[in-house]
Amino acid sequence: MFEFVVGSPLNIVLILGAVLVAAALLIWVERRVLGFLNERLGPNRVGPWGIAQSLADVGKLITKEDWVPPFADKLPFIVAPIIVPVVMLLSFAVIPIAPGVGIMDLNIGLLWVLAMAGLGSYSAMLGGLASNNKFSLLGGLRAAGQMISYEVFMGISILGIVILSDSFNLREIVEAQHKHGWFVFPQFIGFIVFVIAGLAETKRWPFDLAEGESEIISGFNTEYSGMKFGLFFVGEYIGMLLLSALIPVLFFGGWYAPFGLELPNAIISGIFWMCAKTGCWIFFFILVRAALVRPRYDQLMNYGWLVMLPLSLLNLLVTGAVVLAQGN
Amino acid sequence: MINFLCKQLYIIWSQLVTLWLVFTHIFKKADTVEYPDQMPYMFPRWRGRIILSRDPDGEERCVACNLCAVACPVDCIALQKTEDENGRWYPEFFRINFSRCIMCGFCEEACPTHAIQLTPDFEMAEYVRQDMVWEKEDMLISGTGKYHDYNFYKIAGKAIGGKGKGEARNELPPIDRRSLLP
Amino acid sequence: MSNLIASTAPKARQLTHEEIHDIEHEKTHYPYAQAVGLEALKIVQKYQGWVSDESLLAVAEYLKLPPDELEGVATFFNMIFRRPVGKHVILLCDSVACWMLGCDNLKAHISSKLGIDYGQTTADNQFTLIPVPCLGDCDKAPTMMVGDKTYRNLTPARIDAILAECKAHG
Amino acid sequence: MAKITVDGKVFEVDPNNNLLQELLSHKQDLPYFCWHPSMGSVGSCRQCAVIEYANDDDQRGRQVMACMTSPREGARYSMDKAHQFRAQAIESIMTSHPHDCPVCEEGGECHLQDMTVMSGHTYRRYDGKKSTHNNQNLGPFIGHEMNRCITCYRCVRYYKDYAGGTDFSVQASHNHTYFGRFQDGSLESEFSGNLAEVCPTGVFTDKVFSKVYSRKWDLQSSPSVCAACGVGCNINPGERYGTLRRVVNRFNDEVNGYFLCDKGRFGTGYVNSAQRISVNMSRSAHDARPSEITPVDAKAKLLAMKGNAIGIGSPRASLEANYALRALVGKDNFYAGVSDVEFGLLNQVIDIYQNRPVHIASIKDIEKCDAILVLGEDVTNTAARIALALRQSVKNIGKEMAARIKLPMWQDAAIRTLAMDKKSPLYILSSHATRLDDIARQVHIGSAADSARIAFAVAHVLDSSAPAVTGLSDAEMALVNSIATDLKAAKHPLVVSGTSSLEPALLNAAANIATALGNGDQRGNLALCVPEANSLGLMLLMDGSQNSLGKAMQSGARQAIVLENDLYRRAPSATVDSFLSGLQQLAVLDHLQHRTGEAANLVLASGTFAETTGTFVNYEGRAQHFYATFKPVAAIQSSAKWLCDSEFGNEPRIHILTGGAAAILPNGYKLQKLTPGADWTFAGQRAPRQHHRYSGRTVMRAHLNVHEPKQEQDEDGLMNYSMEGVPATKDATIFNSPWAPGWNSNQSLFKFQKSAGGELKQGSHGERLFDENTGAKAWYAAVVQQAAISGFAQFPIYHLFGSEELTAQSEAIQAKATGAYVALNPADVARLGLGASDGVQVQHNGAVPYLARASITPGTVGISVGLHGLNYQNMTTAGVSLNKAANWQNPKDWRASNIIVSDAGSSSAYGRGTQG
Repeated sequence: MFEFVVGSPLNIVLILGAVLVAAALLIWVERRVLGFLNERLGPNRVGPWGIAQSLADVGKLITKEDWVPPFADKLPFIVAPIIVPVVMLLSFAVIPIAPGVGIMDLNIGLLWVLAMAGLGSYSAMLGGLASNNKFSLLGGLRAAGQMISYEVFMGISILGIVILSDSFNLREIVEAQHKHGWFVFPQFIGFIVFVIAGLAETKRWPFDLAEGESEIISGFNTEYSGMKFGLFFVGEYIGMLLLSALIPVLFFGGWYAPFGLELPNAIISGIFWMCAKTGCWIFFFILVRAALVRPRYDQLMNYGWLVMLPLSLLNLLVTGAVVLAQGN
Repeated sequence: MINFLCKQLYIIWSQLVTLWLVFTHIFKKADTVEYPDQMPYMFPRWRGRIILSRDPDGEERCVACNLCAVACPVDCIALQKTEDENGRWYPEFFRINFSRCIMCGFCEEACPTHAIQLTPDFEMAEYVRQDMVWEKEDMLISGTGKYHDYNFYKIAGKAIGGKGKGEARNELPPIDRRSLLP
Repeated sequence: MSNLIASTAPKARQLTHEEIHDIEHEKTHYPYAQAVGLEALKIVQKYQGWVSDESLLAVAEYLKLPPDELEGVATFFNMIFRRPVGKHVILLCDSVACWMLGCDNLKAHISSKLGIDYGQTTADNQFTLIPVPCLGDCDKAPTMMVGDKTYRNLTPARIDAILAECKAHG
Repeated sequence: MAKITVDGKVFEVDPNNNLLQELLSHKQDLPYFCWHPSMGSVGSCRQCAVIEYANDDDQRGRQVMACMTSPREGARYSMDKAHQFRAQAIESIMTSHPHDCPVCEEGGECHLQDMTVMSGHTYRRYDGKKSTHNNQNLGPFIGHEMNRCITCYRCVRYYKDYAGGTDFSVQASHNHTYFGRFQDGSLESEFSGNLAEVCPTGVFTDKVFSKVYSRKWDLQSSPSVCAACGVGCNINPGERYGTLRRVVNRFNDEVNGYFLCDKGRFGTGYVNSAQRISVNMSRSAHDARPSEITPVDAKAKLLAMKGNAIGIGSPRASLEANYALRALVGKDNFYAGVSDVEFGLLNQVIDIYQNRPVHIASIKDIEKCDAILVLGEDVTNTAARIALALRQSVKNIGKEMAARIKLPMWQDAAIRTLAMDKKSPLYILSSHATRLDDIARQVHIGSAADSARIAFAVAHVLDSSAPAVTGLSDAEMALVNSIATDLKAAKHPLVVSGTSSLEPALLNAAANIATALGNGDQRGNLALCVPEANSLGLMLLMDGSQNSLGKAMQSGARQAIVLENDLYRRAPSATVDSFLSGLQQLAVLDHLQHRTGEAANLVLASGTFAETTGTFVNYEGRAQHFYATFKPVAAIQSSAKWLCDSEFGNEPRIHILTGGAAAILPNGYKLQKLTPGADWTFAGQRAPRQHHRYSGRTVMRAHLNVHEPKQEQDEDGLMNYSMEGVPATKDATIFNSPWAPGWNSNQSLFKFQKSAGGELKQGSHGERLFDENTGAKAWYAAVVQQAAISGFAQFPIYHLFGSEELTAQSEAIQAKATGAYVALNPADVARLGLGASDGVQVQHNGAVPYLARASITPGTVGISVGLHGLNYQNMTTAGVSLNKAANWQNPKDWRASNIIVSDAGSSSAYGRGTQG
């Protein structure tokens, strides 16, 4: 029971715990890294290097008044912030971390991730609508439009991998890369589309139009405060973590070490490399946040439907054609 | 079409350059200081907390002329003129509502006697807003502030205690209109 | 019109018979009391040497003029003395012609001899030295006036003689 | 009209006027100091220099002073070309100006500051020694700071030449020039306060204001009307931090013009007095302990008296307050709160104004008059602004002489020299020497009854159909004839009388003379002084009812509401005592505590003129509206609001009450014209009371609570208690503090006048309620009632400072006032055996000090009115017996030095005349 077997309680507890801790820590990491990128220091007052900043934040959020605006729709208003961390955590169930480390070995793992991510858009949508506030409504609409649009290309962009690995199972995709090499090379276009669509899907900078604080205050979560706001916040960071973990799994060989830098123990080596690769992507996303500017909403949509969609379709077409040609 | 593609490529290139440039900043030293562990040097002309100074003789410099009050864009200065038995003007009360003050320094600019001065002290947060209302007693310092030598009444023609007519700078003694001299 | 009860201000003195006589004589020349004011002040000065507050108030009362108005006249004209003067008033010309011909030296001479500056009176109340802008005798500059007499082409030696003469006669 | 070109612009100007005034009329910014619209030109300051070109070819031109130049038809002038000269002129003026603007009361409204900036002298190059002067103590009203003087001579021209003061002059010459008195001492003129406004810089400043000084822009002000006498001068009170700080003149062409008297200017200290009733008190019985009650309870208690109470109105309360009281108690229960004698006299004034073919003279009219008869009224003390106007009217002879030799009217110095001491005829019939005697052609001292008989005789001489008088002496007949001759010869003859001598026959005689002076369409000018700000308004509200105060006291009422009135000043003390003790419930509404208030069960704090909005009717029947300057503490409300029944709505606005009064008053519809309408706005906004530079808004109350309250609301409309809105320059009726860009001083007024010195663009404020009677001449019978006298025959003596109830409570006025006294002829003093420091026991009254005055007829006694220590109402018409007081010590408030009379020292003042 307490062995490293996919789906064992030990796995479940450890992964769940690690993800939550990582998400909380991410809040501090992001602010700190952003600080360095901006030639600032970032939060450094709570604990050594400010590492307990997230704890302080949580403490603050929990002790805040749990306020529901009198004009809001109560039920959806309360449900909305719960959705996003839950579905993001559920997505994590299928992420393969190392051989034998993982919660579920689902044969349609990739579809599961996409399905959960699709559900995540309800969170922003409901939150925005239930708030009964113009800014929230705009934010909610933007979130819905953006997430549903980019879901399409996200799905199409990774179909090339499915073709190449001949499986929806994420473990099998990793194994396939071990065999054929990282999919980032054959699937470069798919990789680019996936990263961009992933950013839009998680509503991260520069695609944070749903919040767009310079125009619509805080978008869908304008009316939220206290721990309800905290849930949105945590959900977003779990989403970022998920994306950062998914990219190595799909394109960078998962837990397998690059350049033969295998550690002695397969599990430790797997966990280490998975974490390292995920960390790199997290850093990349933070860098993007620090560096790039937010596009207009129409630009975002134009870009999605006029560039990303053809690009991903082209990628699928070419991959399919090549695989067919090779197979024959 | 080629142009378009070139342009698109250039845009992508520029985004990557941006990313790179921002990334390089991670290795640079932080510009910020760790206030309050590390107190920054405040320049003497910093526009911080407002004080009322005294002239070199130790008397209140403020003559209650009301110019600071009228110059104040947020109307946060109020005072009332009164005078001592020798005709010297001074404020009966002088009040600044620092919760309204925007530290613009217009009052200092307007002050004809160098009485009101802004100082480098910027640490004036309070838990209770009422505590941001400062009276003359709170603002009056015992020194001359930034301007050490200026003494308005030594220049102004008005007689006050200790300085009669004709005793100000560049003044002739008072004219005797019944004098024998033409 | 006046305050019924006077404060510490000076009180009018009684005019002498000579003064009243002369003023009455002047009154016949002018239609208004106002116009007699200056003449009356000159008369008082003639007899008293100068116009004290008491004298001025006396004239005001006699002519039924406000003292303020008389004071305006008395202080306007430089030759009405509102301060006590010595027996001999030396009016030393200091305008252009006299200045070019060295009235400054003469002034220094008088000052050192009598020990008085402009506007001052000797301790024995004999002399008062006053500058005057012009005596109208520029061709015979430098000039001065002592009492009613004008002295021309002055030199320090001549001044000594004049002062001695005044002292002897006064 | 002449066409001139100034810097290429063509102006139509009046060639009879001077160029400066005409350019100012066209709103050009030409600097000046010495010129004043009321005082003409003397050309001494060299500030209004312009270039005049001889013809179209002239390129150089010559420099002239605009104020001393008559514009020529078609001439070419340049203001710009003389700019450098003006800058140099002001630079030389400024060489010795002390560096003390921050501690100068004039700073911020200083004509010198404005002109210095306008002339372009912005940097002091002179660094030589400055000459200095010692100051004088000029008394409690005016401060003196001679260093600031720029020798424009306006002060001395105003004080001596305009206001007729004698204790002030220009002394010495060149840079020794000094403007002041012979010795330190209080200025004697009753109009000295105007020096502060006339002086273009800070030499003469308002000493009373200086104690509680605020800059002009910090004063919240509103257009108001002086409440201190019946003349109704327009004033502009200024408030800061909840206290009234000062009063300045508000220009009204028809009434006060540019000048106020010192009582009006300095007499408003009572508004801030510590004796103000600032809480509402109630008690169950007269001798019970009073307790403070809320405004709501107070009003409820007051209104509960409706139906049972009589109301006693007030001549110093607004028309609206009196009307509200009348509406509350009903017409039949509404009594006039004036003495019974005054009641008759005021009714008589109204009768004369309504039924006699006379022209009621405004002050502007009075200044135009060229022959005047003053009948038994000591105008300097009862209606001071009229005295100042009379001083102008006697100068009209000079203007006539000037017109004959075609000398322009603005040539002030020249006209004065031309006229020398010639004066238009002014006759005074009075019971004692007055302050106008120095300009009078002849003064007749006699009892009011004597004066009335002489006046009836004058009327008869002027028009033989008027009733004759017999038994006049030859001397009196000679006087009668010379008065009649001068009045008849005059173009604008005027009779001034009033109620103050308490002699009904005098009013009749004045009416007869004015009627007799009528000739065809032209009617004789008549001005009848009334005692208080709203005396006529109150009497008009009586609407013919004969409800005098005496009737009220005999009415047997058990409840009474007394509006702004101390009954002890209106009726004998004993009568008032018995009336008050017969009351079960007495409500008193007033500003200051007094004897009547002390007897009240219910005392309501009512707002003064500075805190309320309303209407006064002045001596000429001119209704004038005044606006509250500031909002008092919550417990104080205007009397009108206290007395408002719910029939005027829950939150009654003042115009509703004005409308009610309008329905009663003759020509009442005119009251509606006094304001542009209660809901008037300009560009959607009301007019602001505060200057656009008003400072300290966010901190004035911050020491009490840092959270700023909502701006005070004025439910009466028209004006805001804030800076919001369009400055009140769009409508004369809400015109408060004049200001124009570059013109911060009161000299900016010309920007709001049709022509410089003339009427305001929006016209004159105030509506005259009496139509000019065009009926046939009618006469009052020449009957003079004379009661048998035992002892001394008394006559009232009034004091500008002290006789009026409210102003007497002002600190500044008290410094110039004195306690009660009697005035006696020196012979009577000797007869009574009075020593220098003895007192006189007055019958029906207490003991008081005495004053020996040569002008008083032996056997008569002048008794001070209104001064503390005597109640004139206690006197009877049957004469008064006087005795030496036992164990006498002069009271502390006896300050004989404050009494300025014109007969001191003169051995005999009978028929004293000055050379004409």
